[in-house]
Amino acid sequence: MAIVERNVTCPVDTTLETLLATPEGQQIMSCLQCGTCAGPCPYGEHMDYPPRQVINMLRRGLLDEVIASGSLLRCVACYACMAKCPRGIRLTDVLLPLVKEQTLANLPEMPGELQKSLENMLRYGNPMGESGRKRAAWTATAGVPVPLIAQAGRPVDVLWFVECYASFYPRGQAVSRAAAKLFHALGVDFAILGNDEKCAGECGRLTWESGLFESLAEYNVKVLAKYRFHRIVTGDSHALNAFHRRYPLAEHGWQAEHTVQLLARRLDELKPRLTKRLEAVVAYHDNCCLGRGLDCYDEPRALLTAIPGVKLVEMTHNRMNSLCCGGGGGGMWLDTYYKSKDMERLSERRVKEAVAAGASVLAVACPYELSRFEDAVKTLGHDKQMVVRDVVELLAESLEG
Amino acid sequence: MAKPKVAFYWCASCGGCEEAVVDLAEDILGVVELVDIGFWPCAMDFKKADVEALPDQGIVATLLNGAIRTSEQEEMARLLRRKSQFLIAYGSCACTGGIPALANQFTREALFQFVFQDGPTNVNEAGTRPQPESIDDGHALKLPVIHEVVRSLDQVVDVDYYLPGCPPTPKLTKAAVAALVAGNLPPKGSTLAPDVALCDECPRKASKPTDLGFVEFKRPHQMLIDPQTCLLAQGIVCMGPATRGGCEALCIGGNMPCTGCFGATSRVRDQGAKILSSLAANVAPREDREIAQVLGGIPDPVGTFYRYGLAKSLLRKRVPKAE
Amino acid sequence: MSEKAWEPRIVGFFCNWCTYTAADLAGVSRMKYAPNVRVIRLMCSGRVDPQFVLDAFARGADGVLIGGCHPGDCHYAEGNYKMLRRYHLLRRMLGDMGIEPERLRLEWISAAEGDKVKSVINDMVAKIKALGPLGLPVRFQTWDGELAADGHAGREEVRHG
Amino acid sequence: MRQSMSEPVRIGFYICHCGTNIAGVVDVDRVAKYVATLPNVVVSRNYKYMCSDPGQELIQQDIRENQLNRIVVAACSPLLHERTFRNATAKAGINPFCFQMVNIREHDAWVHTDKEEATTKAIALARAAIRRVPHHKPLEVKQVAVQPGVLVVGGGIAGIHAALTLADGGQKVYLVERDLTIGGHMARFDKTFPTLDCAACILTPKMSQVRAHPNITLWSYSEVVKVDGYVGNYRVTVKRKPRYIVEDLCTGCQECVEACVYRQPKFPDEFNVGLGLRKPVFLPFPQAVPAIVSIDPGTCRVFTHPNGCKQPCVTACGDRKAIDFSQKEELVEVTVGAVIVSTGFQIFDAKRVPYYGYGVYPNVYNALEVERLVNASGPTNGELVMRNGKRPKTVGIIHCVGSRDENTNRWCSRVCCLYSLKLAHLIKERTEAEVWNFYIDMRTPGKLMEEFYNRISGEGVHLVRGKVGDVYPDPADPEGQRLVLQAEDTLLGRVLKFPVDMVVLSIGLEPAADAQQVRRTLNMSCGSEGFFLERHPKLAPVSTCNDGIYLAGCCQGPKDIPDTVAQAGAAAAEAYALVTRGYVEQEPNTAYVVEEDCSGCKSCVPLCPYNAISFVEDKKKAAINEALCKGCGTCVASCPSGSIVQNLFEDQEIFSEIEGVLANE
Repeated sequence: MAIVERNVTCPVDTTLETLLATPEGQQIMSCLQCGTCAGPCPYGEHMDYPPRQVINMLRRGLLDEVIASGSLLRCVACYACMAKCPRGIRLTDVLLPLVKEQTLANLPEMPGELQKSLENMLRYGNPMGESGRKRAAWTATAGVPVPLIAQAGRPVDVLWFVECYASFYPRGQAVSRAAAKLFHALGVDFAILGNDEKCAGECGRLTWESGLFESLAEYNVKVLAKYRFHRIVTGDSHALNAFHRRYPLAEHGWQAEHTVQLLARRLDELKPRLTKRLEAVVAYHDNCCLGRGLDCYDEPRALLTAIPGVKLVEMTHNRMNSLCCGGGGGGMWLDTYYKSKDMERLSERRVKEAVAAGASVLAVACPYELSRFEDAVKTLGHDKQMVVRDVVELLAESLEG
Repeated sequence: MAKPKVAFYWCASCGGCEEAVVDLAEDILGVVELVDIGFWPCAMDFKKADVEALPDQGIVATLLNGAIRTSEQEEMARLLRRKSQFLIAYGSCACTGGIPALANQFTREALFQFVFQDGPTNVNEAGTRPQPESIDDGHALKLPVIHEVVRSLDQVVDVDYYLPGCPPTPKLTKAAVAALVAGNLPPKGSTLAPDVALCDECPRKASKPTDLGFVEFKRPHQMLIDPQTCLLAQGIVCMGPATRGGCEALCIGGNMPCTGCFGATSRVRDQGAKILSSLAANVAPREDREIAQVLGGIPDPVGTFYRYGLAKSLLRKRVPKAE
Repeated sequence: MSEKAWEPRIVGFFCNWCTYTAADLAGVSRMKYAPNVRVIRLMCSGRVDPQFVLDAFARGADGVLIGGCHPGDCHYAEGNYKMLRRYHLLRRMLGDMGIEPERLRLEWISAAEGDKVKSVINDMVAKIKALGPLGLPVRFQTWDGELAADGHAGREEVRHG
Repeated sequence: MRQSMSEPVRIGFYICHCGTNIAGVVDVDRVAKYVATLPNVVVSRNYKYMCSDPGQELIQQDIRENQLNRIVVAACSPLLHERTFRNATAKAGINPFCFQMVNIREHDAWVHTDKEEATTKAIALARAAIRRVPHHKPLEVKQVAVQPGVLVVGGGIAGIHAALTLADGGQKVYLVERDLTIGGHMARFDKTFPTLDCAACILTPKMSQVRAHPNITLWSYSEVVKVDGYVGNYRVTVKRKPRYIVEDLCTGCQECVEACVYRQPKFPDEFNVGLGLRKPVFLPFPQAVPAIVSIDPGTCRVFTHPNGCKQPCVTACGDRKAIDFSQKEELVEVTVGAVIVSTGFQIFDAKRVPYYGYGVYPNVYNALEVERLVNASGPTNGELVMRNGKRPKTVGIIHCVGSRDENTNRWCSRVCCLYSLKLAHLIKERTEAEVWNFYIDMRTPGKLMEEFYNRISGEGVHLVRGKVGDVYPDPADPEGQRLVLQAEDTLLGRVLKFPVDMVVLSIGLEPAADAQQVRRTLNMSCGSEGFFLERHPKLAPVSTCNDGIYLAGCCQGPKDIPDTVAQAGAAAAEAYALVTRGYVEQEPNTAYVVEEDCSGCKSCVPLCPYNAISFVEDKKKAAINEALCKGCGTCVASCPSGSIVQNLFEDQEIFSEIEGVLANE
């Protein structure tokens, strides 16, 4: 059960009015109203209009009611509905973001945090509002050289798209340093865009602000097209998801993959060098974009079990049935809003499952989750018994020397 | 009463057919006794004007060999057609295009480019090409125009009978002349050779297995050929099954495969397609890769299957690349 | 003929048991596809004589589509394999004769695959459109323009293969 | 030209409107007018329904009045009505093979929308036929004898019913069953909807009749490995797998079972879908047919243990000497006139829907397991207890598991809604539990089925319209046994959580694992979902594209027991009609070698899959045995000197068609 079709084919200027005329829209007409989408929706019980009803309201021309209800602000773009849909309806890819965009446009006042991050992304190319000129600053403390592609002056194998959280946010930077260390250990020929890089815009396109996404994507494609490389690699699952679904990869002959996919392909070389025992019970959290979005479940697990001393356990919801951390679809900047509606934080729900599974480490492969889960671990008072680590960090830690 | 007139003429051919007539040896005297040779430029001094002077149908039969690839050959073919009661396509080139028709795999321009310029023995810095009309030292010179397409005789004029072979055997030639003289001819358009494929008279027929299943094709220079066994059984492409008999299996007798000069039987429209169908169907493997590997042993299907018949094949000539 | 834009003409040779039946199924299912293929029914793809393919091209086909049962599923055990082998050599030969090999297509379409009839035909029509007309009859006519027009009366009797 | 008919060709052309099916898209009048201008055409007409009696009479009248000797009808597919029109022409006195059909419905009107293009295509196809028919020659239909005897493959309720029907009619029947006993899935069911009568009570008497019937040879634990020949003459090879028991000597006393070194049953019991245990030597279930034991080499110590076994079973069997550890696989051959395929289905593997927790949470069951759990002869003697030994107080039944879903199987399995209601009733009856049925659409068509639905819903079963989206352990249950079903009640528009003790997954039916193998062995076709394809869904629902092979039961598609039995009866009737008629008519599309043309090159000989071509040594030519030729034409296409001719598909006929479809007129 996988979302096989990744590339979104309906035109970028598709609106709710024109949607039903697209191939994705025709699938919507075939919805059998079974409600399978609502069952796994993490905030389904808080929606006046769960996904099934959104579809039917669209078919009856009653979407204004859905938009006015604000239901779709609760969608965290986790693909849970889409992965299980028996008709293959592209809910998360197409329908829900369009409704959400209209919902936001019709709000009397946008939630503050979201408003701010939107402005930041527009002005600075990252949601935190950091200066674009500091994007590559982390490389100074990387411990290994991190070449800039503009300075390499030659084609490279891997263009590493570092993305915002892994560039600016301290925990993210730690993951970046770990990744750089692993790339060096494996002799990966890589380079980064450095300060020329801007946010890939995933949350925009796939969740709520298509105009912003278009401009960011256009910018990044233009920058990328200046250089020659074999593949784009990123540790940010959201960026990767945007690449696969809406960036013109095929047109440029680009491939894109996640850091864990690259490392897993070279596990034979990596494994003998993972010598330091970690003695940890690890639960891996399948993030939505990499798991349900791109059907990558085995690679991170293969990497984790290659680390000596690691015992892998599974949480109740795993693989395609995984639970979202709550950060997708703009959820990253809606925590205050959710709290005001008395909704449980999804990251806390997830951390409870990890604790119940007996994990001492909650392993992740998406930069949003480090902050969200670490926060939840503290709030729930589990910080004595469990830590949150990126898969890449654990691998780097186990690396010899 | 005057003896009936016959004519011999050659167009695009190697001269082998003329030799075949001479090969009738003393039998040719018998022929001469029965007929007058009215035109035979290869052997006797006749001029075109001599033919033009004859009344229409003044020649009983013309045996014309060679394919038609120039305006001159076309003109002569038309003239002889007009002057002859029976026009006989003599030899593979006249019947089906023959070796000259292999030129139909190329454009005329490509051939000129090679023959007059790119060929390794050429020195032609000025890039001179034959001109149909030119002035040299005040004299106007004319050369025949070379056609884009090489044709069999019947693609230019109406033909009464076909006598195939590269060259036709003396036996068939004699039989044809005898039938002509006796007025004992088959229906118009007939080929004056058996309508059964060569295997029928092949001395190696008995050695052919009933379970061919090709696993490899070889070319004659790649192996020592057993002189007793069916060539197909040895993996050598032999056109015998798709070619008219009547040649007495001369090539097989020389331990070489049939290359198809007698052309297809009357029931077949395209000799190459038919032998292709038979050989390919009998290839042993079932998987794409292995099938391609076995059939790779036939590197030049056009040259192999249409060695004498490209002009008369269904496709006639290679389609040039779009400009 | 109307003045409409050029449309490819494709001759289909469909085996009775699988591909012809699949085309019937496409019809019963009211699938819509390009009208460029003219189907000739044969009992088995093994009956497809390469002469038919060449004759179709020579008479003006821009493409030839052969449909048979899937390997292993032939109603006559292995007629489709015979065709597969011919197809290999025939495509190569067509290439040597300047005819794009894509103009000849062999597809395995089972009796249940009405949708495959549709997709294969649509795809082939699109591909042939991209290649443009083959137009052998017109070429033959153009080539024969180099012959002297005079003299020979029985011109239509002249045989071209 | 060989055998050309001397009289001048006079063609009658008829184009059918098929109501608006054809005429709505194709300009039939224009086609008819165009065809009238073609050479040899004497009559060209269009008519509303050519296949109707007046339509056929129209042709016959024209034949008589206009001395027509060739008929072309442009209408539907020849696979549908060629025979109709051949008969019609024959009745008017001309040879039925001087007829040609043009398919302008399935291949034209139904698949195109542009009238101009569809009409142009119809004209081209009609022209091809008009050019083709002058080459048609009168041919004779051949009759081939049909052997007596029918093979029935698969001994579920479909195969049992078909076999008994035929045997009662006096036909010899060979019934082949892949398992140790006949009975199939039905033998495992408890009650059957909608009447709630006991499955065993209605099935086991029929199983006994099979055992006792003098006309039935039952080969259980056997498989059909090869089928050669053709309609009326199928040579079948059956593999009899070793069960290490001599069938004729075993009395079914089960003393060996008693004596086995394994004192207690230890191994998962296949008949009880792994919910019960058996010994290495066992009887599948008490009413098994044949009622003999079997030894499982996978668990018997004689096979698994390096030191072997003391074999107390052999001692217990004593003079009966029914145990034979050296038994080998055996091949038997039989010739039959017809074959009925009733190989059944397999249940959908619920693990393929990972979020329902089947195989993860012990309290999640599939429906077949529950059938065994509520069955009085099941592993719990009909007591509905879960793996943890407890009786459920709340049960959730999820419909459509693996069905109607692009991620798994697209089709509706037809029986699940009804068996889910049945199970809801049985569970309530046995445990008084609260039962929640989660459905997408409640599908209960058929006689007495809606009444059954009404009855069950009146019994207090909760029916929730909405499919469960998530199943997980209830965090509120300290023992972690209870499961939460999270689903949207779509009629409320609200996502709700339903805590239950037990989950039942109503899995759909899918093609049996060996369906593809069976299909190849018998040269049948499959639909895209893998069920065997009937020749026509309405007009030939139990026939296949391979003459003399018929379908019954769920191998053709999911269906309930009444429909299965009805279909089995129909298949038996078809087979019976064929075998008792004693002959079949063969399409005269065979090939022949023209002896004077053949060079004896032998290229064709190995190409024939039926060994119909031989090289005749004294003539040094090839010859085709017409009785063996099936008319594929492969040899014709491959004859390098054009010396083989296929009736109905002569080279000249096909060249004419090519000419016709491509002509620019």
